[in-house]
Amino acid sequence: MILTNYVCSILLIALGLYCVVCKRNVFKIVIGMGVIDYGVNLLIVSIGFNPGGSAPIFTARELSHDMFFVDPVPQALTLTSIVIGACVTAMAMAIVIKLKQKYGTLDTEKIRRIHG
Amino acid sequence: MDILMKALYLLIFPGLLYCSVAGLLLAGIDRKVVARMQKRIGPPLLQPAYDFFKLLGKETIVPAAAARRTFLAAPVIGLVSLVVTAVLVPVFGFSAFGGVADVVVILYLLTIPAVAIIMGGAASGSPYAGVGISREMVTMMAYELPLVIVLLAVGKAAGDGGVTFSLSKIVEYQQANGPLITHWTMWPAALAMLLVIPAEIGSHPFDVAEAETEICEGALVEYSGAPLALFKLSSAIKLYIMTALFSCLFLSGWGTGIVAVDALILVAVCAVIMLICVSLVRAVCARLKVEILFRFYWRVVAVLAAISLILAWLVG
Amino acid sequence: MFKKLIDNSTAKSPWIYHINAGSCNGCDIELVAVLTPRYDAERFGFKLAGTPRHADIVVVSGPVTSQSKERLIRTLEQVPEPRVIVSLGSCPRSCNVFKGSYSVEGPLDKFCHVDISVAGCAPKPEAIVLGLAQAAQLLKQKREEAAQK
Amino acid sequence: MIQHLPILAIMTYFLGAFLTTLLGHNSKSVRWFLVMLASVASFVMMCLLIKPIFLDGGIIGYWMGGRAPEAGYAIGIGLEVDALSLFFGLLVTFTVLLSAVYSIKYISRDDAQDKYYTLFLMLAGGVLGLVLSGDLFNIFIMVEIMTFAAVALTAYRNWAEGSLESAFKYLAVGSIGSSMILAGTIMVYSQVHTLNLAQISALLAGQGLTNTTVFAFALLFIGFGVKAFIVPFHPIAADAYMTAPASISMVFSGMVNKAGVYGMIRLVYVVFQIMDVKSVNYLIVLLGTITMFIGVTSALNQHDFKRLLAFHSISQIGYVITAIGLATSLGIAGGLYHAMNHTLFKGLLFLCAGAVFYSAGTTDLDRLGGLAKRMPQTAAIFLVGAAAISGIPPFNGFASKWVIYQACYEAAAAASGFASIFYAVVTIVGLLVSVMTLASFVKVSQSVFFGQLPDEFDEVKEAPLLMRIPMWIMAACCLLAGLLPGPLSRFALQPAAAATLNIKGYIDTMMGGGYAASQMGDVTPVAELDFSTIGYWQPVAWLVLFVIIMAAVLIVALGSQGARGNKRSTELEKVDGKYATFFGGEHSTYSMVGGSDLFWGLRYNLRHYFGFLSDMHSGVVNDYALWAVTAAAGIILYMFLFL
Repeated sequence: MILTNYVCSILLIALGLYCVVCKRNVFKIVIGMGVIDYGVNLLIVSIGFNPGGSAPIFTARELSHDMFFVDPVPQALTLTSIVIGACVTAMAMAIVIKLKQKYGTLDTEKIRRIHG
Repeated sequence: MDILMKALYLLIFPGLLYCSVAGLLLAGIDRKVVARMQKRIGPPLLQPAYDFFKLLGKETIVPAAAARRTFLAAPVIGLVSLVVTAVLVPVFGFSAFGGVADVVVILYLLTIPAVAIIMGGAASGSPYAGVGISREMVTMMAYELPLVIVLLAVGKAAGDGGVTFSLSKIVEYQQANGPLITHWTMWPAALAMLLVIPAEIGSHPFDVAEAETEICEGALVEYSGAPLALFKLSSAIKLYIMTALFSCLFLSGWGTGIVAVDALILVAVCAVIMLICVSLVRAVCARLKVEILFRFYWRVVAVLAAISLILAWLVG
Repeated sequence: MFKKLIDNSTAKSPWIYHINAGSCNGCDIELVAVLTPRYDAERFGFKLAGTPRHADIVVVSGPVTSQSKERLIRTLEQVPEPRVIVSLGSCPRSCNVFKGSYSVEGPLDKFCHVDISVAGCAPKPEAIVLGLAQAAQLLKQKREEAAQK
Repeated sequence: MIQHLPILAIMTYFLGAFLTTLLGHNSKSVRWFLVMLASVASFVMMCLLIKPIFLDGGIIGYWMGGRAPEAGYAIGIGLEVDALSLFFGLLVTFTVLLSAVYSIKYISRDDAQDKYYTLFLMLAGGVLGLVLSGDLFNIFIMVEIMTFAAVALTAYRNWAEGSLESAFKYLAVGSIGSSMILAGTIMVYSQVHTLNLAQISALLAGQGLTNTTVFAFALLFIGFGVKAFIVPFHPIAADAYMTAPASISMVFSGMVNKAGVYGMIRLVYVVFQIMDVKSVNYLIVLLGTITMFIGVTSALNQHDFKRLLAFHSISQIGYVITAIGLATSLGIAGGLYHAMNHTLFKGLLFLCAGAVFYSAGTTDLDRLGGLAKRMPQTAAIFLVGAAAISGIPPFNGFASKWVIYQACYEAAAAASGFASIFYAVVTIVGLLVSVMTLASFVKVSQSVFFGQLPDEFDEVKEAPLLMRIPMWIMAACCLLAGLLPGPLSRFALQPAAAATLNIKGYIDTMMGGGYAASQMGDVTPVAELDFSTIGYWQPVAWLVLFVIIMAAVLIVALGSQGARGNKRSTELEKVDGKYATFFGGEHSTYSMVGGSDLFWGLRYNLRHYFGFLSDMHSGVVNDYALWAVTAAAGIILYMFLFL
């Protein structure tokens, strides 16, 4: 079951990379970047997952030694990473809007005034 | 006292005075010998010295389009760096700065005179100088690669298993084991070095940068008077330094122990090396084109040097 | 002593810049002949310079044509002091056979002071060597005169 | 008090960024005051750390909120400052300070300045946080903040040609790198269940290499490689450095790519301690060598001042990476020394480019020329920078390059068989790259500062004083760092190199005494760097030489006459006769060898190679991403095959 998660996350990352490498539309590249992020996030959550564990929401008083829950650290990491990913996507979108205004196109083959 | 000694080294021996005299003498010999090879009588031996002093007495014109300070400072910087190099190159057993001369330092110092010419030329604002700079730079990149490999090969051969960057260690090794030229592995490197020398000093088949018949002396086109004299002196000193470097890398390891005698012998040795690699080549060759020059150095000379480097590794 | 050294060197190392102001090339060939093994002017220290900035002696051949006049004057000005101007052959002296041509503005001494004039059409190499040797002495003289002032 | 300084230094930047947005919207002076206050305060704080860390050899560990490790597990977020971190921290704060001073004038013509300064301080805080952090995930966050701010700053002048597209490329490829770092982080976490660098280091050393560890290492290595812009992740850097404002380009090459370098050092030496594996050495040295060679040859091909500098930045980082990959104390010290020098001289050169842009409005080498007459100080400063980067003695570039060659060749001598030939070739490439660097700076000086002055730049004025002050400071630092390698190595480089190699103290400081001892092997001794063998480090000789030079310059200057060079070029046209440029007798007119045409002989012979380079930097973001992904795949494959 957890293996499915890993496979999915790898697939997502691969899909995202494919998107960034092969798609000529700037917009799709931004989506690809997002997909890579989600793949990594899925990976993080999966790594923190313990089969059969409960959600790690306790107060210090409730905590005892026989409790079994999933690792809370990766979840916290995922949250942070999602926030960062959202910021990056927002930034990318802002740049894409400006690109469209300035170049009049979203085609990467045409957005290459700097080269050589 | 220390300061006095250092000043003495820099100004008299083996610095400014000695290397100027040696360089001018070598240049004179070169001109005389080439003339004799062409069945001419040739100029007097002291002709380069006459040229130098005459230029000192001429008017110095700074063109209005030139960047004045750079234009005037360039020859001085070139000369000073050469004098420092001359001090660092050992005279057989004797080296002025306590035997810490280093090959890489010399390599870098040797680029400064070329850079000084280039900077001076660039500052003069002449289009001829622009072409000259371009050629000078390409020439420099051409000969620098083989020179680097030669120095490393020698460093390996003289490193006693390891590698040394120190010229004095190289000399010591030769004192113990005989001159490096007697090791067959170093022959290609020696040949490569002999071919590097004429390009480094910009003598005839490789003087694309100063082609006086095509681009009016290239980077030196606007120079006159004292700055030009300094450039001419620099090129004479370079002649001495390059040949002395060759003798230090491949022919040292002996000497009388008396510094004055050694210095004289060194000049003689330099003259012989110069006759082989500069005068002879100069008398019989026509000027190369710059792209051919570049190809020659990277394809032929660099390969020669690399063969030596690999041999040194395999044998040593 | 230093001054004397420079003065003496001045006479021994004259560098030539050659301007062709419309010559028929006869004199130019003779000038080059001077540098060949037979006459070998280099034994006196003569050398052909590539730019007027390096020159001590300017050798002008040819009757000054209207095309070359301006360029000639400009180049002559660019030679640093002390300098000597030598006219080579009959043309810069008198315009020779070209006199009266619509395109000839010479002779040379209309535009500058000529120090030495070597005559002949074309002058013999021996004559050129003599003229140049005199020019070299003149250089030294000019330097000394300038120093006295 | 002293252990609070690192976090305070970071927070000062972030607080400054926040306050600049809040208060600096309308008032210029408030904005400047805040920015200067933040950069000076951080710099001072870093300087205060010099004594306890560099001189006394201490390490400062700091747990946020006082959450010290419990039961042998680090549960809090830690900051840890050892000599290595401090070394980079000093570079960062110094660069930020100078860049802030420079920005005041340089950015004064743009709008939205409060955003500029906000992002600027965020960038600074991100990089400083990265180098001082002791927590792997925190490093990722700081990398993201840094990338975010850097991308935004690249696009800051969105009216400038290409700034938007280069920002987008930077973001696209950079985010691949960031994702790799994140993935690597979490893989490390899956192995050791902690994010604290010190603890990871101790636990991984105990565990040995597993497949997951190797994969994690490869991912993190690639991630930091992207951040350090090694080849083939470099085209984004070239674009970003070129189009960002010069004050930001300086920050990029001064600290953003240093952050990547720092990450690599931390990673390979401290976290994974993998440098005794020969195949990793070879990989890093190979990557470094390729980086320096491709960087410099691409630079030869350029005709834009800042793009050329950008490629040199890449090339110099190649030196640093190479030196670090050698895994000897000499190599590390040389690499750090060169990293520092690179910050100094490349920052200087970018500032010069900025000054040229500020005054002349362009950085196109084919259009510029003769500016030395209008901007003599900038030209002089540029010459210092060019000499330093080309490794001309006595400037700093020479000293550090010398150490690197020495390290390379010693490694060659120590190795045997193929490896020794490999290191020898690396040395040769290094020396050759140095010459090519010199060549391309000759090109710049010929086509920007010397040569003929085109009419359109007649009215150009010298850069304002506020821009020249940081330039002069950096120029002075270039000279000082070159003349005083002894004290520098004793007080900064050796402690940093020692900190890199001796990680017991690093672990114990964070995890409590004796924690490392259970896991770690012996301490690696750091050899004393001996600069005396360089041969020219003789102060007395230099003094004498200096006197001689001064005398000679005086003599030459007194003996010369000539027209003063400060005429307008239209007047120069009128200068005729004696002081005109010799033009074969013609009236002199404007005629120059174009900057991109200056190395014809070289370019002709290597035309196929240069063609390949042109194709490589195609400008299409897909291609750049493809380069990155391919290289990443290659590196991962290499790691699995040879580790």
